Amino acid sequence: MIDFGYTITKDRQLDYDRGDMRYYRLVQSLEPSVDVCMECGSCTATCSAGQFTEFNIRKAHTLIRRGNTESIKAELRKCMFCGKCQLVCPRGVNLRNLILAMNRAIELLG
Amino acid sequence: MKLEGKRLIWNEYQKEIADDNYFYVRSCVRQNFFPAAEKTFLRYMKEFGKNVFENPSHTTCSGIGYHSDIVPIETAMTMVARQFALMTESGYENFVTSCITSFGLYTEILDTWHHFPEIEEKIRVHLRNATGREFVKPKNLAHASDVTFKLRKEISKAGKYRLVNQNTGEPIRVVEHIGCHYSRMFPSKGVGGAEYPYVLVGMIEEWGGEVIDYPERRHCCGFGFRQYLIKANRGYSISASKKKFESMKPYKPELILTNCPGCPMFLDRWQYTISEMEGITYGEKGQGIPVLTYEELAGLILGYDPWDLGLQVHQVPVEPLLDKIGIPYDPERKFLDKDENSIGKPKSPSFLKFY
Amino acid sequence: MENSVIVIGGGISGMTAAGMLALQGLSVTLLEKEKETGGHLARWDRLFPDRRKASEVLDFAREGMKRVNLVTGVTVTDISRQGREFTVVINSPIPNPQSPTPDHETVLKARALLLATGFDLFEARKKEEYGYGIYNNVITSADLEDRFKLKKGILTSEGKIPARIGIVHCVGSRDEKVGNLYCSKVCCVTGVKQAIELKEMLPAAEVFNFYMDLRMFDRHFEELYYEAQQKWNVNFIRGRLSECAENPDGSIIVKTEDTLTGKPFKITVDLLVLLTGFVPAGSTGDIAGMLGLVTGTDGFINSADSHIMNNSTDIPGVFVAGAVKGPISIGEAIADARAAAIQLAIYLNSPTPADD
Amino acid sequence: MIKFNLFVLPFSLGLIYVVYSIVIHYYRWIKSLPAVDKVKLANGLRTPSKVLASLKEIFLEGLIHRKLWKRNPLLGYMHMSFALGWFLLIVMGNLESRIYHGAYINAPYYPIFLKFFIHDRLVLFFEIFTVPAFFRFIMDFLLLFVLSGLGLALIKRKQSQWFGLKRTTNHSFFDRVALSCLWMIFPLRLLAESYTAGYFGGGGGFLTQNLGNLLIKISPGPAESIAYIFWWSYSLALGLFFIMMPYSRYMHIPSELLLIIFRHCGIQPKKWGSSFSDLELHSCSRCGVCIDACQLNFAAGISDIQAIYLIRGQRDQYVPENIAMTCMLCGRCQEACPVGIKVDLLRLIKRREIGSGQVSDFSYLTQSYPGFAEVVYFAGCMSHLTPSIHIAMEGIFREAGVDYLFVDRGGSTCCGRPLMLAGKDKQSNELIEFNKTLIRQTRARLLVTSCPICYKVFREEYNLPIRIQHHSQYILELVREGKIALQSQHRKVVYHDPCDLGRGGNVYDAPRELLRKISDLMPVEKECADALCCGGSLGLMNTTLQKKDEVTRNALQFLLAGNPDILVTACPLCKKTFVKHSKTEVRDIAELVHDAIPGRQIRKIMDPQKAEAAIP
Repeated sequence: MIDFGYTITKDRQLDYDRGDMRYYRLVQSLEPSVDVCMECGSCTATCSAGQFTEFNIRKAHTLIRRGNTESIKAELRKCMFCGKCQLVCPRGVNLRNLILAMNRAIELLG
Repeated sequence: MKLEGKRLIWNEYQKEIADDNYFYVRSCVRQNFFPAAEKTFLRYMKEFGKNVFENPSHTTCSGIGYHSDIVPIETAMTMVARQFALMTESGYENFVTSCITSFGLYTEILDTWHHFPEIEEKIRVHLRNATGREFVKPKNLAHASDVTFKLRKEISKAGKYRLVNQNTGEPIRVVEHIGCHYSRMFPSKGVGGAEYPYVLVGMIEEWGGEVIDYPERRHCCGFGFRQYLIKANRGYSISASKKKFESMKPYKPELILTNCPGCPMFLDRWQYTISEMEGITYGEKGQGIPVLTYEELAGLILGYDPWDLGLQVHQVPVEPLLDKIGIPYDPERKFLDKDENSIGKPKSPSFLKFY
Repeated sequence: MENSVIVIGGGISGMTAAGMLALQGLSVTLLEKEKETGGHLARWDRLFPDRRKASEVLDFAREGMKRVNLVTGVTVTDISRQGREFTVVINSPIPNPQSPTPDHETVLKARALLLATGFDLFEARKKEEYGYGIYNNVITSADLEDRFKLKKGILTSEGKIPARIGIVHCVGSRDEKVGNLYCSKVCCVTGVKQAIELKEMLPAAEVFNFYMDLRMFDRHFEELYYEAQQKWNVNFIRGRLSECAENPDGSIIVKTEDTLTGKPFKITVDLLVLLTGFVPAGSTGDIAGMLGLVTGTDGFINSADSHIMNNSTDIPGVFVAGAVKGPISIGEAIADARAAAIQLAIYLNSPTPADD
Repeated sequence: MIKFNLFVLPFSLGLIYVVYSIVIHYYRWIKSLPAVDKVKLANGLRTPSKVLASLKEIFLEGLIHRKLWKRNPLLGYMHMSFALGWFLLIVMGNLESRIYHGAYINAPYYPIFLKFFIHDRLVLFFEIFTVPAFFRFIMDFLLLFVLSGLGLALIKRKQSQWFGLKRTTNHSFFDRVALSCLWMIFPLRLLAESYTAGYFGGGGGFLTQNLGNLLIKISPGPAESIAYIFWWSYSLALGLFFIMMPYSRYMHIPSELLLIIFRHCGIQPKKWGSSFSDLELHSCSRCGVCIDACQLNFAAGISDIQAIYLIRGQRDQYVPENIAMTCMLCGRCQEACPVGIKVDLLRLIKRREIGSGQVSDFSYLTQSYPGFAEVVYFAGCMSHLTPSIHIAMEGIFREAGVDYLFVDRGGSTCCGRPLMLAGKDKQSNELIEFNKTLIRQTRARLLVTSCPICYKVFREEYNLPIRIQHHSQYILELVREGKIALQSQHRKVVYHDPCDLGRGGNVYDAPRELLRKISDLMPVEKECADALCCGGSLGLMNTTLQKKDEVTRNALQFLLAGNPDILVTACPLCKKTFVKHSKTEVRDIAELVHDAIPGRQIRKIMDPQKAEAAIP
């Protein structure tokens, strides 16, 4: 292999066809209320962890939904689990269990 | 795929192309990239009895600098105005460019002047002050591929070969790649519009090939000016090309046909670079997918000697394609110049089969 | 003659208004360019949000038209106004002509006109990059509704049961590139309705709605969206379709941005449904021209006042109802047509102004 | 002379098996105790007072079933008749057998099947005062006592509400087999003894003799053979029961004895589980009291996750995740458990097993200088969603002239308890350490929090060297010290005990005393230790919002039954949960106190400078 002094960048595109949907299916079975999220972002706005660091629970769960779990594995560790998100969610998504389920899926599926 | 649907669109984007008496302007870079392409254009134009004139005072249109954010638009316009003045002085009114970016820039400037005549006036003053020249705007502006498109039937008729695999009788599967600056900015200025450009499709169909419509057809070849010109950005350039190769791969293309200076260069050379960086090759048997300009292909169809067309400077070997079509060539002469002196043999790549 | 009204357009608005006017004892003639009344409603299988049968609504409207003089298959070629009287010329003889003219034209007289020429569906071919008419598996929402109506199942052009279906919102709406800045209003809920119907028919299929906003403006619409998510597991991707491409197997590659994650998004679908929006009907412009009516920049007719006079026009005796004024749902069209009928009746009953 | 018959074998083998099994269990439980607990046990067993107290409790709880009597007399009697009746049958049977057998050591089966081996002649009425007849009477009486319990048990299957139980346990296979055996033992004994007494024309007491005579008359047949069959059946039932015992809920009988001793020796359950917890698992009698106590059952219709099912699952080495995770951890079942098992802790141990595999990363937290103050106020995450609470608290601090610091004004770092409730104790340590450092830096002498969730974890896990108070306690202290004067608004209020403050923190009186000063406090049906959870619990991991809403609405029915003007609570989460469904105004106790400061409103208007200062 020759080093030309530049590299072929990885595509930023979310390729759903190549997405790994096992995570989301497991999350969905563990916490079905995830389906009704309408992506309003109130969870992220109130997030305790989000006040101290970049942690976007709405986006993180959406990425799992799109089959892109790799990028958020480390992210999900930032959650303090306080439950404020769940209290503000207008669609009644059980967010704490959702985070638990996402972590569980990552634990089980690697 | 419904072809009739495409035809409906192609019908909507008809373009007027002058019949004869062309003022031809060359590209800055093509003579280095694929030196025989423009020569071949002039050759078959002459054979078809067309009058093509070149003015030795012609310079760069400055499009490459303009798109690299080095040359301001007013400077570019004044440069372009000078080219028009050369045309006017030579007594021509049909302007034909060899370069897609030039074509795009000329189109853009003519459109700007159309909407803002005061700018045109200002540029006339600039040109007058700088060179003392005056110009008349061209009556017809076309790209050399438009002109070749117009001649496609004549070429087919006069041609010795067709884009058909002589062993199987199947048409050669061709990917067409249009330069971004051809019709994307002004769809009505390109044959077939921006979404389904017909300029190369028309040639391929006419010459017997089969056009492949693959998902990343619209994607840029990756040149992108600053993406290539700045070495640190070259990763973007090669990634864009790779995206295209990956996308066309399932369709098993046998040829990539282009009409832009940069595209054949990058689609050809990056195949080698990708192979050296990642060990991946495209095309049959690791030989890569040959990339040709429309002039080179027209030359092949017309039976010109492949080595006269400069095909030896292609990174991806063209011999497998020549074999398929049944075009004879002398392997011994591949690396000889016009005086039969050796021009040296390149080193064989690690992965891409070269010879 | 004294109390005659001509309603132009036999869609749901025109039918409803004509029926209402006839009930009030007016002599009503309804002109329709097609062979049948019903307009776009006749193409619908089921209506949002409750998925009741469209034919029921249509039957109701037809029932109300018993006393209406219905003339179908005709085109209005000229309209002129003399005081409080209108002369309408149509291009083909009617069965019982009052004054037949030799060149197959019929002249009708009326005291008032009601324009209910409605809308046309946006020509999806104009969005070339979406490949309608080029890629076999790109269809419009109206095509899908036709298939629902035929009840022959949903198959791809290759005869396969689609495993993944995309539904694209805002095709021809909110898009300056096709000259339509406005929102067509009902496509969002239609997309959600059709997504649910597709899931009902093909439970194993994945359905993706590509939207920019979900404008669930009316009662029960938001609940329908909720149902689509919760019960039917329909996926909603926020991002406008940028371009499509066709795979060798006929499936469609869809490219959008997933604006919710800020990344370009690519997905292969077996069937792509384009939710085509409203554009003013071709005849609206013609008739507006004959009457000298004002249309907005969007081509829809401007009413005299958008709040308090929205069934009247600047021309006395000319009224408008339904989608001729812009995108509108079936329920709203019916209510608007009834309001227009009352406005028109009041106008006919009022004494003639001295200066007119 | 050794009396023996083949039919005693099933019983004897069963007995050997069960004794062996119990010994093994005892040995394991004691052996695997943590070292510190072993020392406690050894010391305890050498302390007569502790041994006596254990014996007393064993007697009261194991035999008399005092707690069940308190709960429902019928239930108490039923359990007592089985436990005490059977116990006395064994004791008396042994004594009786000694009359006929002089040896010091009898074969264990001998007293059990005594009537098979001994056939006294018919006892005359006047002989009742002889020793054998006394035993005959007493044994029959005890048998009748046990049978009366059995009768009640049968009735309970159909009419559990008579026993104060709304819902009975859904038993496992082993439990059903053991239960069937248990129910058969005493009727079979009755039949065996009766047939024998009838056949031999003597040897029975008032019950067995008369019944025997009757049976012989009704079905003369081969009475000896029939009797022999019943003796076999009786022995088989006993033997099978003993063999089933270690695998069924009846293991609770020997387990509970040891548990009582452990407790009296001061052995505590451990956070990550120990053999004490294993012993607790085996001590559950699966009576089903926890099912009734559970709001998820009676308010939301979720009846398969209660403590009993968790414990049974734990014993069987398999607990479905949803059983561990579906629980509000409100502590009501724990409060009601007649065996006193620390159920919530058992559930948390299970959650810790599940949650331990996951990691957290709080490296983004950075300390900043918080400042100094006498009192540090930690509102808690939830209070930021109910700002009226911390606004009221700040008003009170200022009114009392306290030097305070609102340490999480800009947003809280979570106290760590929510993570612990999800079984992520290890992960929560990082948050605890962070907050500890933050609080220590303030050099405050007192930590006041508005959130009972924080309060509980501050007290139990933080090991802070300063006092920790919930704001209800703190405000009461301010009032007592005369730092704030309050004026009752005389509005009818009810008080809702937040789980973590009441059952979790044992704070029941302070808020009530405070409320009496500023309002007319009304009683509610379920309060203090019996108080209901609001339904918003952070302990409940995986239930739908709809189910939670059902719990909330049900709790509100109890709380608002007396039509109060205001529903007062002392927890931001309870407040936020109730507000959704309550038509009655819901307020935090701090808000009510703030309003009861005389002239607060007027001063606000009169003194613009102060009013400005009052705006946080």
